[in-house]
Amino acid sequence: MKDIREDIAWAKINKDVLHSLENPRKMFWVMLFVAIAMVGVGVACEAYQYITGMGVANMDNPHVWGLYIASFIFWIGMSHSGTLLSAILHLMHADWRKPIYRFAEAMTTFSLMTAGLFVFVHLGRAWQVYYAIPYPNERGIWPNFQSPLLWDAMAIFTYLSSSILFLYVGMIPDLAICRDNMNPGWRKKLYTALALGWEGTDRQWRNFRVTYLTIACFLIPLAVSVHSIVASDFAMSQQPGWHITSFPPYFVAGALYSGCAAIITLFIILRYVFRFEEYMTLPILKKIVRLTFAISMVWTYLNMIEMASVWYGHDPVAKDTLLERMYGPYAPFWWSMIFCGSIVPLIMAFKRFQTNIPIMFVVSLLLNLGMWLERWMIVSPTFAHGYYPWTWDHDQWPSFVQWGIVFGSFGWFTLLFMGFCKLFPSVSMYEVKEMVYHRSLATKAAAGKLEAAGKGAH
Amino acid sequence: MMDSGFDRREFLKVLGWGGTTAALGGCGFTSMEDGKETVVSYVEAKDYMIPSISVYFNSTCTQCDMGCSISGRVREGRVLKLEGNPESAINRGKLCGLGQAGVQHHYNPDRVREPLLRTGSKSGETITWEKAYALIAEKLNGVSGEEIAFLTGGMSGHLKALMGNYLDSFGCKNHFVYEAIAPAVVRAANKKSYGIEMPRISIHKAKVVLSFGADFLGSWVSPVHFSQQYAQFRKGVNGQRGVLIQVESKMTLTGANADRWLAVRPGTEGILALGIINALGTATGDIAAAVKGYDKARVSKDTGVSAEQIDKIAALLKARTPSLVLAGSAAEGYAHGSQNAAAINLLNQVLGNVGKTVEAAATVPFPQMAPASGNTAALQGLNKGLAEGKYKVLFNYAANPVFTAPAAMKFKDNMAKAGFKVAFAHYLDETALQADLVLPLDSGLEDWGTHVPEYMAEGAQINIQQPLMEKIHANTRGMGDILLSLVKQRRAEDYKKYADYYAYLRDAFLKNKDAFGGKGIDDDVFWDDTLSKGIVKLAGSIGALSAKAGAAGLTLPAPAAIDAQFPLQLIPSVNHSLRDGRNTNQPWLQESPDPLTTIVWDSWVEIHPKKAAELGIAEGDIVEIASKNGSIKVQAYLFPGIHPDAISVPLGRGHEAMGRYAKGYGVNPFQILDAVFDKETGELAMHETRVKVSKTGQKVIVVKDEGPAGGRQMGKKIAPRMPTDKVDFSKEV
Amino acid sequence: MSQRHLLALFDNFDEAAAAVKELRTTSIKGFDSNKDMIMKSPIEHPEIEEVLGDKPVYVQFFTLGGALSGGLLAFFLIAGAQAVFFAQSKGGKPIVPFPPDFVLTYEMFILGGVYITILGFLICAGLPAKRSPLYSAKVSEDQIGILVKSDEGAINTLKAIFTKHKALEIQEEAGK
Amino acid sequence: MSVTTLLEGWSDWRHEHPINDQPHNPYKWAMSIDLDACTGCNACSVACYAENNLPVVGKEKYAHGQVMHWLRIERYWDEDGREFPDQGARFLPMMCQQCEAAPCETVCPVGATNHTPDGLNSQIYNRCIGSRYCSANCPFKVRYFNWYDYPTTDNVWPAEMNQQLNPDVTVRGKGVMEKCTFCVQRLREAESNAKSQGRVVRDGEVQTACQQVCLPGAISFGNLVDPESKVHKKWQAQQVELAKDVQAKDKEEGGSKLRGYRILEELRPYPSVMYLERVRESAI
Repeated sequence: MKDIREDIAWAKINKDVLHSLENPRKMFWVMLFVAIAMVGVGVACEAYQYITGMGVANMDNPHVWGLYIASFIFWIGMSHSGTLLSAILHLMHADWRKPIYRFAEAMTTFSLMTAGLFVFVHLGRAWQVYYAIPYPNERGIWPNFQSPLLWDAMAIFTYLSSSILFLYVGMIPDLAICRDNMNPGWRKKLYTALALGWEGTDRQWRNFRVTYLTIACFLIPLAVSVHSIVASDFAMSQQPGWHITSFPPYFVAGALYSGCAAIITLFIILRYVFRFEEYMTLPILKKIVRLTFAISMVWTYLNMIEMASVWYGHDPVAKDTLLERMYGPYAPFWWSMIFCGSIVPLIMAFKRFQTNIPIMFVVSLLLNLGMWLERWMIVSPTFAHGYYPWTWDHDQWPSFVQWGIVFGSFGWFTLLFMGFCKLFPSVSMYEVKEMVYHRSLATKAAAGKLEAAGKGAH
Repeated sequence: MMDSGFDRREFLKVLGWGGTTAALGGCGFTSMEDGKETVVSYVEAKDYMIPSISVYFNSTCTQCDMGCSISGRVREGRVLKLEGNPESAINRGKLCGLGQAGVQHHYNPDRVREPLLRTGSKSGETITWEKAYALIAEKLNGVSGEEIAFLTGGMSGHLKALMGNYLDSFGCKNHFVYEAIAPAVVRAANKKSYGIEMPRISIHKAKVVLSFGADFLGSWVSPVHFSQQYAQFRKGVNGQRGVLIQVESKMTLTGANADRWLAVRPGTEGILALGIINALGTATGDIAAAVKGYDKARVSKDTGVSAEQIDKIAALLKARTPSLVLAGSAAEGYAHGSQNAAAINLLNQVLGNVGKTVEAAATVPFPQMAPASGNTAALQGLNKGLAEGKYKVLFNYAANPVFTAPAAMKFKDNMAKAGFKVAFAHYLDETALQADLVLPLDSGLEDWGTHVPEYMAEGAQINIQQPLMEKIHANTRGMGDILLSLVKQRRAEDYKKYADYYAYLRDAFLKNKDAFGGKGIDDDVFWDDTLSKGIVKLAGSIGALSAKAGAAGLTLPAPAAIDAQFPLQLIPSVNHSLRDGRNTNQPWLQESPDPLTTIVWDSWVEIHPKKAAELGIAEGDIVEIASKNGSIKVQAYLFPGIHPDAISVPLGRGHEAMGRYAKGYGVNPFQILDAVFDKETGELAMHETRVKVSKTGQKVIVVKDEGPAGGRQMGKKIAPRMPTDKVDFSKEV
Repeated sequence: MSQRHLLALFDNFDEAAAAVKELRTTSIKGFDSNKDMIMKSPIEHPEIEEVLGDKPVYVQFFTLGGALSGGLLAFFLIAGAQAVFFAQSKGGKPIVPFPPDFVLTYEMFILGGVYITILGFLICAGLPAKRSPLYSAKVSEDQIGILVKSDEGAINTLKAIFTKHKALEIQEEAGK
Repeated sequence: MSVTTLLEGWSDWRHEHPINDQPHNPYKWAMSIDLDACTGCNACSVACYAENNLPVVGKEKYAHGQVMHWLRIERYWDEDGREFPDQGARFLPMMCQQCEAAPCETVCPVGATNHTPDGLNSQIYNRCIGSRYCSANCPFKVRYFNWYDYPTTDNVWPAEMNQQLNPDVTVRGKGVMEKCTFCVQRLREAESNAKSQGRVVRDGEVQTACQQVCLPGAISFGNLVDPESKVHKKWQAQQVELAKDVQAKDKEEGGSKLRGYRILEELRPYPSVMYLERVRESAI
């Protein structure tokens, strides 16, 4: 199991990564078509719902939220891993993040973009959504800043724009590389424009370093705040099963969890598709898997904390709701959430599986399934079993419209991500170079070779 | 006594369509029928018509026969909402849900709009009124009075008088007044016990009300009036809150509000009554003799009511006087219904309530206007005649026997034997569909009329019915106008001075101006005033009340043994808003949940959970209910408020016609009733049908308002309850 | 007296560093090592940049300003909106409630910080930049380039230094 | 300018309602429902349909729980497992409780539901974007969402039926939340009439539709700050205070002998509807 070579020629790095930007294979187009078809399904369902009314989603009067909100949280959560890898690990100088953080950040951006869609899908009058935007308007009415939903909007806007900027800034040196190596064409023009005339001068690098670090510092609290605000949509409400103080950390943990799982999935896919074995090496996979395992245990713990706090909270209603999840109509989903979220990750504890690609692939998918279920189990049971017994509903089952739109959202994400991978280097070239460079320096020093041998001649 | 804090100033706006308004009819004043937005051209608007200001017209509710006075809110010439008229002693400004839905009868999209000749094509061809009248004249030509039959629902007032005159013009005696669910047996029993059919009862004066299946809060006699008495009864006189004990086999709305609800074995109400007389031990003479046999042991064995419960009741009745004992539909619905009712009335008499809480009612001094109250014996009579093919021409008005008559009576087939069938109808209901000629009627809010309520609350009153707005459909006619035209066919001379029914009414009123307290008032003033009041209050004459009917000939059969083949008693329950199904096509009523089961838009069968467990039936199972005379398939609802040996299916649903809101919703239990009749009165014994229940294997989700918690509060203080000894009413306002 | 550019490419980073050091130490007429020398590299070399002498970075001041103004703007915008326009009275809460406003203030604090930092970066790093007269794609691959500008006279001295330090290639701006 | 206005009115902007708040003046509309009088006859519910243009959704949508009745009659049974409910059922008319501190208000992202000066919990249909958060946070679940565009749905208001619609009340389109308004159209009319005559609304001058039809007169409605009003007297007699989450009388030994209570009071929504407990005879 070999890690990334220190003596790898930098030219090769450029060549390999740029290779991933070249004209795609047929499989790409097939995938792309599938993705577009999925989006089509979603769009069709949304159109139907938009015209006919939310009723076709088969929500009912006590039970006013459904899969849209659940998926919204899911996608928001997914976005957190990018920040984790690029920001947190960057501050920790964990150099193994370097080959993989780029696509993680892309994932962050795109899952945020997907989550954003669900806001519109969920609204009863999506065409009036601008009422929720705080701008001086002729109506003289401002949105209600007390509503956690508005905090959401604000937080997500901040997060989305910041992570786009972060992604872009981090990509500038690589864009310059693309510019330098592209034969003339629209792509070259594009990269030239985006590279902003970067030439890697000392001045540029100096400011670049500081900026990158600063934004990383901002992103960490931001990411945490984003998901704790999403959590407060529920924790700030009065409903049993939602009004729980442990929700914000619980949500954040869940977010990182699903994010890491998604990274593993994409890691494996990219590694295979772009033949990035050189860079996305097994030791790196092992590290993420271990990280994911750790987080999964944190999540499990918080899950238990929630139950414990409810249990000792002496609120019969909250208790009732909790039991309803375990034994009520939602029981099958709740238990499969526990299975996927807390049992499956145990596999990751075993060395021999940590680098077993097929198994990790399946596991990562299961984890994400579990995380999606978790979000659903947070939203729905409370409605089905709230404070007021008279209105408990018996048969709220999401209609094909809800399922269709959720399905479509995955297509949408895939679409964006595939586009990105073909347009921008999904592995950060300059940072891989830094990585191997510093490693080589380290080994040299260790070997005590004092004569400045430079780096492997070629 | 009620808080009718309704703003008086509103009532300055209350108007009657004055003499001038009579002209409105023809002059194309309304453009409603060609669907234009402007109902009234404001160029020539009447002075009371101010845009955006509501005016109120007083009239009478025609949703049922209780005769509540309504006051319709009219804006821009459209009636929007019906309120109660505070001046009426009957409803005192209140109006039940059924009454509220009157506007949906008026605006109903499925009303008949043109005269239809239905011979030949099933859909029927549209004809003109002239043609229709000519046709009737032709068919009546050379037909003797005996060969004509007129079937109507309950009738009163001038319409009844005019009707009488019309029938007299043939020397026809065959006026059958039919009501599918009427307290006919109780009327007869009352006649015997008290000397009058419908005495005034004063729930609010009683300290204890013992009701044997009289659903006086839901559907019995005059619920709107009784509900208000009930409210006062609960407040009680000097803080002594009234106690309600309800004895019945299936919990009615009244039972649901009782302090003690006793599930009695079906048909043994009378036995319990005698048992209580026995337990009181105050009876003397033949009464004492009659009840001697009814000791607690036997009574509680027969009725299933525990001995100590009987004692408690007796004790309470002794301790708190006056009390009031009521005999209702649950008691009368058996072959021995009359005896049940008699026994129950006897209890009243023993308790000395007669004259205290049961009083003589005032009656209108015009016998020809007095209500002809319907019953089922009448239908039986008509049916026999039809079966024998006695009638060449059959008129039908305000009755739907094809829907409400038990299939066992074969009414539909017998009706076909009549040569020519005319139906005066608002909708194409089951009966109208069998008619050869269907004549479209004005809605209750478009028509003129007078009504004399059967139950007189205080003093005597005649209710005026006047149009609340212009006709919606140009080609509908008022029943009065139709009758008038028909009478003219016979006696043109006597009636030619009446241009229309309005003229007839006005004239009739002015003739008796003095009697109506209009002595020396100018005609127009008096008339307009009468119309704007909507009620004419009369001195009326108080009938004599007798309280010495003994126990003579009072024999009660022992409870029927369980029939092995048909083990269960079918109780067709009367829903307070759907009743016999004439209002089922009003969506508000379809969607307003049944108070006890909260089920909407469908029928159901109520089964006691214990019984259901025996039969392996769960909520939502489609079960087949089979009697000797047919079967129905309906969803099951587990209902604790019913005797385990009985099941109950609500009446009113299961229409096969009558428009989009009624057709195809639920089942019609009338169809499977056994044709068993009360021995004395010949009334259909509604509760005498025995059935068996079997699962069909299908299952549905019951459409109801109640959630899966099924009326449990899960330990929350949502609808708590206190025993009287824990409450201090004196502190209350 | 006209000036010209030279670009020397090194694949040995230590040599490059040495070259830079020499250029800075030896004083050549018509060449100011502080102004006239730019180093271009495929990755950032803190250690080599040291020898270029300390060049301060000002981005963080933008960050500070951005964050503060963002936060203040947020609070006054929101509180103002709540108080000045149609007051939305919420039972149980004041018209201007602190906790929610603080949440939003916090978000805007970050938003302002990030945006202005980026702005600062572009300004400080002089991006978008005009392309310099001499450039080689190599510097974005695996070689360090040193771009110098000097008078005609100094050109040869500089060349000598570069070649001494094993410059792979020396590009020369076409003479005028 | 915003800053100055902000600072000038600071104390106004900072007081909390209903606690440490000047009471509503001159109006605070409130209700009192006597459950001992209520017979569960549903007349109120139908009257509400008639007055407020509520759509009849039909069997299928009702089955999906998409019914729109603003005022529903709930029927509860005793839970002690007796064979028969031999003390009858318990009926409870449940409509929007017009909470003083309504959980629905704070969460609406666009401020479509607010607390009015006369103590109502108002719903602005035009402002609503249908996030449905208010319903999610309503403990009583008395908010109803327009899942479909009922005015254009078949057989909701077909020709002729639509002529019954009350011109004083908006017909709601799809995607907005709605709920009981205490018949605000009647209140506003009465308030402005009174104002034009330079007085306040007299007790009994204005009635809600449900109160008007209630056969046993179980519903009383009026101005809570008017000491002469029936509602005020009832609340006072029952010792139920609007701005308390625990009533003093409930702390009394063995409980007070009073029937007044408010549902889910402990959640601190401060409901404006007081119920009087149902009573059953202990002698029988």
